[in-house]
Amino acid sequence: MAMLEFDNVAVYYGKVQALRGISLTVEEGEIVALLGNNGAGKTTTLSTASGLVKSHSGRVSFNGTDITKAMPWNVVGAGLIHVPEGRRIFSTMTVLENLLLGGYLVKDRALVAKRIATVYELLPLLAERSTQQGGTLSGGEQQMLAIGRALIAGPKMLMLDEPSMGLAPLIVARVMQVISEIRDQGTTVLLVEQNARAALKVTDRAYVIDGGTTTIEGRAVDLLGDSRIIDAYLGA
Amino acid sequence: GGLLGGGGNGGDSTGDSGPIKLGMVIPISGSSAPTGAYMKNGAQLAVDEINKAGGVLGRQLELDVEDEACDAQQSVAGANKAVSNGVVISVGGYCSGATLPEIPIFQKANIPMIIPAANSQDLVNQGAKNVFMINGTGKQQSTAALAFIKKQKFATVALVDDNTSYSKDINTETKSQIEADGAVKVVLSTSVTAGESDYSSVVRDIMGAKPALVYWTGYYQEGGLIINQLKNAGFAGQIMVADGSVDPSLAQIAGAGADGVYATMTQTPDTLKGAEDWIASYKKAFNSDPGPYSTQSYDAVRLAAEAIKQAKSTDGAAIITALEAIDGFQMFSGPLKFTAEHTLSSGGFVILVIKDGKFSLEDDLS
Amino acid sequence: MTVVLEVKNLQIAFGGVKAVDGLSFSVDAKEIIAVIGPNGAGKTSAFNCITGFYKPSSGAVLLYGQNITGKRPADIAAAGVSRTFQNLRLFPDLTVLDNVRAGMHLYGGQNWLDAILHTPRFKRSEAAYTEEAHHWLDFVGYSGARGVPIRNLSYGQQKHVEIARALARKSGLLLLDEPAAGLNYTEKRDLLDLCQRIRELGTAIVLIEHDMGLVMELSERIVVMNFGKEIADGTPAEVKANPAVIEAYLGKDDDEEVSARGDA
Amino acid sequence: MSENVDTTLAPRTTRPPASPISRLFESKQLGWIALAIALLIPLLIATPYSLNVMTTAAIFVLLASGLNIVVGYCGLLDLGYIAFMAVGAYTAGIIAKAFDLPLIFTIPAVIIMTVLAGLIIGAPTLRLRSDYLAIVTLGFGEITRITANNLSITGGPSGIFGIPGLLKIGDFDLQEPAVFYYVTVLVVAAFVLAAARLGKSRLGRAWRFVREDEDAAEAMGIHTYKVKLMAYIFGAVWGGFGGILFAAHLSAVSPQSFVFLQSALVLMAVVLGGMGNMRGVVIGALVISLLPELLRDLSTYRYLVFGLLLVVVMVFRPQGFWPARGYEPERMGDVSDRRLAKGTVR
Amino acid sequence: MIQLIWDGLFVGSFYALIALGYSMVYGIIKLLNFAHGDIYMLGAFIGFAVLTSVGGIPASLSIGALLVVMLVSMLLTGTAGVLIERLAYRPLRGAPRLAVLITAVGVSFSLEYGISALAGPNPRAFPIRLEGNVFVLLGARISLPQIILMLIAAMLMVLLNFYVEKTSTGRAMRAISLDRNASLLMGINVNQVISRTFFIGSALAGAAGVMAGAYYGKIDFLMGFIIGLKAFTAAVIGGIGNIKGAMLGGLVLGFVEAFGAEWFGGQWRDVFAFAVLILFLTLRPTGILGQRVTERV
Ligand SMILES: Nc1ncnc2c1ncn2[C@@H]1O[C@H](COP(=O)(O)OP(=O)(O)OP(=O)(O)O)[C@@H](O)[C@H]1O
Ligand SMILES: Nc1ncnc2c1ncn2[C@@H]1O[C@H](COP(=O)(O)OP(=O)(O)OP(=O)(O)O)[C@@H](O)[C@H]1O
Ligand SMILES: CC(C)C[C@H](N)C(=O)O
Ligand SMILES: [Mg+2]
Ligand SMILES: [Mg+2]
Repeated sequence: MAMLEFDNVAVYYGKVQALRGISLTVEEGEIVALLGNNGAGKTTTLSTASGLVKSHSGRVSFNGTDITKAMPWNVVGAGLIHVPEGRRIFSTMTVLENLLLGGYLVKDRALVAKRIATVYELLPLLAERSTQQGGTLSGGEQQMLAIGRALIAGPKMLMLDEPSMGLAPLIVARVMQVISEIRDQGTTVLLVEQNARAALKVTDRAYVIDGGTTTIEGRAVDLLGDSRIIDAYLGA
Repeated sequence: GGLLGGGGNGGDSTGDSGPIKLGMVIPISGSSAPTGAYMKNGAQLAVDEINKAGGVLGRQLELDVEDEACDAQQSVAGANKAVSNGVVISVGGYCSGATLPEIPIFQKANIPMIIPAANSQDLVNQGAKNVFMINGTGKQQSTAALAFIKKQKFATVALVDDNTSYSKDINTETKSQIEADGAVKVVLSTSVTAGESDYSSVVRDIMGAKPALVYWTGYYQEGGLIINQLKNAGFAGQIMVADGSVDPSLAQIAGAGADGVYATMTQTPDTLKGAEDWIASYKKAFNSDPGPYSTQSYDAVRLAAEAIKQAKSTDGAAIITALEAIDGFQMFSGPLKFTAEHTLSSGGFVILVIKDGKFSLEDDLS
Repeated sequence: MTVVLEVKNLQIAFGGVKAVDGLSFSVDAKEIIAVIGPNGAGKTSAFNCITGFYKPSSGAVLLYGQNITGKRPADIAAAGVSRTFQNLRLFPDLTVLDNVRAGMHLYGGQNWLDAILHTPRFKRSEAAYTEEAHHWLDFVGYSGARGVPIRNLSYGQQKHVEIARALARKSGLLLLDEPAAGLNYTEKRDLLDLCQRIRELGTAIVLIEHDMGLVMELSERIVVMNFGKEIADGTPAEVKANPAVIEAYLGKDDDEEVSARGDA
Repeated sequence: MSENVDTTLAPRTTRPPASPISRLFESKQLGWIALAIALLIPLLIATPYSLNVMTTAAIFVLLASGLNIVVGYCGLLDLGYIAFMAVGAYTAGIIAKAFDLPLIFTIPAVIIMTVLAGLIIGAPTLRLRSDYLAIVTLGFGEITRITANNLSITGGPSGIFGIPGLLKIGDFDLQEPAVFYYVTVLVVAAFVLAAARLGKSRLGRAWRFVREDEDAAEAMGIHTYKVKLMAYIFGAVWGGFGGILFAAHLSAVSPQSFVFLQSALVLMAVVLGGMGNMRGVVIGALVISLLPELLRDLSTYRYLVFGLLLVVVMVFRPQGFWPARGYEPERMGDVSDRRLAKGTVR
Repeated sequence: MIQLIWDGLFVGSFYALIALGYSMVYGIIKLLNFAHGDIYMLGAFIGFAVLTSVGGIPASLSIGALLVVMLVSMLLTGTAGVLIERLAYRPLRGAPRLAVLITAVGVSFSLEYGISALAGPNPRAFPIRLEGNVFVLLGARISLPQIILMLIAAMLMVLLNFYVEKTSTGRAMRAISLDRNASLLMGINVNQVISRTFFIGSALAGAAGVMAGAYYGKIDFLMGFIIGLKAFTAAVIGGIGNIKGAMLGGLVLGFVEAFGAEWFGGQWRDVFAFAVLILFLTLRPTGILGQRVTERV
């Protein structure tokens, strides 16, 4: 059974149709990438899964349950965590408070503390800054925090929206490495990336979204050699 | 009629058939709404009685009540509405500030005004021919207050108002009369803001000034609170209130300390001999006790009916002439004869005192 | 060569953090300079000091030799500095065209009385505003709807509008803060081309960017920052080979993250 | 906005392109049609009451259009707007009465005083953002009212009465209710048109830029202080003219007319009508001023019903009756909104 | 002088209690809830209704009875707050902020005139009245009821502060106020947290209403208006959205008013208070404790 499944999902913003029938699956333990031009509908796809955006038709299921109409907090409760585009750090709260909020639905405080410790190990920069206000972190620091915050929830599956945006090359490499490590520890990942080359290096499969529909699908190794992909997303 | 319908049925009551309409612009909403209700009932009682007895000039009376919320703009709309509805005489007016801008409107429409309650000196100062006031004026009230103060030999007085025109009017008038008289000293003259609960700052001022008498010239809502807070603070002097504070609730709000509080007031049904029947019929009609200005409103309607009867017409000018000619018409405040200024010849002010939570006559100042 | 911008020993600190700690560089007319460095190195803070959003604690910023240090943003903008923001700062409820018109505020051409009376002068200037707005949108290659509010645009579209707005300011110096973030390969190629066309307008560009392919191909000089300090300043080739830069920023495996490669 | 994010997740207003009907409504002629209706109404109903109510409503429209400059265009939440009307009304009333001048001659003085008031209220509020601004303006409103209540030049709590009319030449008296109504409507129409035109100018855009994002506006070379002050000054002058008409209409000015509630009502008109859109604001002002009159016959239940209606209307039309559309033609002279957000950049 | 300070402190604690609810609601949904003062009024009337329906209460029991009545009233006003949010404010999520503000004014009208229609426009004398020993401390007359009321107020405020600063719901409240969508992604049930905020804020106002009724002895349907404005002012002085700031702001406003009345006379008190407020805000544009948001550009 697929972990996350989209079945012909359509989404409108007012009268503007953003998704015109998205179908995709993510199997447990996979890293799957979503590629596509600006405005193709990648962010909308993730937001539909997490319940921020209501779909017009079609069906989204997570771990076999229908979450098409689920409220965002129930989606989080089910273990599907969305790291949004633009990081969305709580700006006047400290790094630690941001992390604690990531564990909002985790009732076991000791567990939260343990996870925070793990995140500090994984992303030591956050440990240094734990009492700094989130809003004053640099862009890259904020991205670390956003990922770290999502991990505190103990996700079964993580949806990351352009995590490498604005990051220094070394850090991009680090983030991609962190993503594989997260997967290795058992978390499934759906990754939206513009940095296709970096993304395809760590992913198993990828979909290309164009104009609100899924157009190309394939294994990452194959896509790296696919001329359509090379022309549009990788460069020769 | 509503906003648009106003014109349709208006005007015809000035003719010779159909009911005669009396306009009454009073506060139905806002913080003075309670008094508005008393006034409306008092007027309605008179209308019903007169109608039962056959009406006036063979026609029935009809009361047209319009809300003014104690606000100039709303009272202007209300007055205009009354005019459009074809009233021949106005029997409303509680808040002086709201009543003042009504004057030109009624004047232009040739409609006389019998003002039952509003009594700021400014109303008199307008010198409008169509305005008749059947409540004592601020000046008359101040005179009564001073007379009582001297009679009781209060050496020092504190004057407190609530910063509204009516209240400040009495404060300044009393102050200047006292100062002109010279026998008594004003140790404090100050204002509070109406509508609050805590009046500790004025209480502090009073305690500091140590007057023999505090004269509160505002309304009963705040009056009750100030009396209570003064007593709690251990104020040992006497307290007197003006007519805006004469309401059964004053004593309830003031609590235990209310007994012995004086008031300058025109006669009320409670203090008048022979008013028991009137009170009973009021109770029967409205299932509640009469309140401030129920009597004056009742009298305003009766007076209006009388004037129309004398004038034998609903024409404004004729009614004004009839009102000016009236002599000895019996009202709660005594027999009526207007002065040249269209005010009561004597304000008819008396001193009441609270005993067991009720106002009773203390001194008729005669 | 005229010197457009000169930054001398710029410093600013937040609490204990020295965000910018003695930065100096200069920009000549028509030059494209890149500022790179790890996240948190102080690049954006430096931009903010130059444009007046932060008041530097010491140091000087000279524009065409004139000292603009510590002036308010509007005055610095008027003096001839234009910028974009790392996190988009468009006017979300206003239309694409209005957003670009914002860049033309200093053109003037009408006053409030003209507006109330709808004088011919007013009508002329309004028409000119609109025409210019379309011009700059065409210039950046924006092909989306133009009469719709910015909110309805995707991130990438918004980035283009922001650049168009900055260009409409027609200033001699353009500061771009991570213009390529969030763009894919093709889009980055377009951006590269756009920057070159901007230079041809006679505008000098300073850009902060993490995409090394773009930086190496585009810039004449690169300033590298780390912990607020300048650790290198030189041609792309020099910087690429600088061990300190490799250590702090690039990493050894340098082609890894480059999506727009120099040879493309 | 300090959010460190793009706007993709934020709730967005997605309004469809104009339908034929709304296109008709947005046509240039609409204003003239409305003006014609306003001028024709007295021929149908001309009771003193309806004239009075309509005149009051027209003055209210003027106030709302002035506040719309401050709140709708520039985004400065002003909870004490009625103070400007108070300044205008008192200035006009005091001068007219003292020199027994027709009110029309007080206009220069009113302009001077309201511009000053705009500066005085504007200056300290410039550094403040949103709700701090709200309380400061509320404070100014109350200070103005209480001061008028306590000074003798303003007539204390009773205010000023018997103010001369606008103008009287021989037998021709502008104060005649029907005439005064026409004068008011024409004056108000001129001001509304001027405000609407300002909104579509360079200054009007600058106001909106400041409303949306002050930092970005500064980066465009816009002096946010100056632009905000301009909004206050225009708003103040509009309010001041409202004050003159008010004084002429009631022939009286007293502090009760300038309580906080009045400011709240004007704000309500702006929001209910649709912030930033002059046409909507006119409708909002008509609704807010006429509704309580229409409900007059409910007496005690009047404000209960008014309150409930407000809630219901806002719940069903949160953007107001007629919000600023936020769309414009794609190309010059192009009436349709071609190519809605479909196109992607590449 | 001491009397002055004491009086200011006492009034200030009423302001503070109401300002708290104002600030909480503001903090979370950025709404200037103009109906908040009317909740205070509602609380007083609920207390009144409960007391009159129970019938006479022996004076000796008055403190105990008051506490019970207060709890009932808190429960009911809290529920009323939740209902109002559900019906009038929630449908406007995502609408322009001012739209909600206008709705709040509509709610305020409805509450005021709804109560006026139900209970009549007349002011009512509160059935129990706190009267107690007065003692003189450093020259100031202080009464037992005042002390009791201030203790209750202080206790409520301390509890609330703990709740907001230390519990995860409190953290969620702050998170929602910063970024509602991001809060959703943390798994925060935003509707529920907002409901709770309204419940708590309204319950505090309800408590204040009962306390005011019992202490001052008079209630009426417009009693919430002025104090609502005062609470708003207090909340802003303190730094709107900031819980501790609201408390502090209430006390400061109480003092400023007391001194204003003392120095300039009652009629100039509010002018003085607002002038101080304006001056203060020009110097410190975000209130006493309001965060100086260093906006990152
Ligand atoms: N709230 C909204 N209102 C109206 N239109 C929207 C909204 N959000 C997105 N859109 C439109 O929907 C389409 C898909 O947008 P989305 O943000 O999902 O794209 P994306 O693939 O994430 O793009 P990017 O790479 O630029 O982030 C775009 O055309 C955009 O203009
Ligand atoms: N307003 C502020 N208050 C406190 N600290 C700040 C502020 N602005 C920046 N900083 C700190 O200054 C340092 C430099 O930040 P800056 O945004 O300039 O980095 P950057 O080089 O642009 O990084 P990135 O590439 O990630 O955008 C960071 O550590 C950041 O946390
Ligand atoms: C007590 C009342 C007769 C006074 C009235 N409210 C007035 O303003 O004149
Ligand atoms: Mg996206
Ligand atoms: Mg940066």
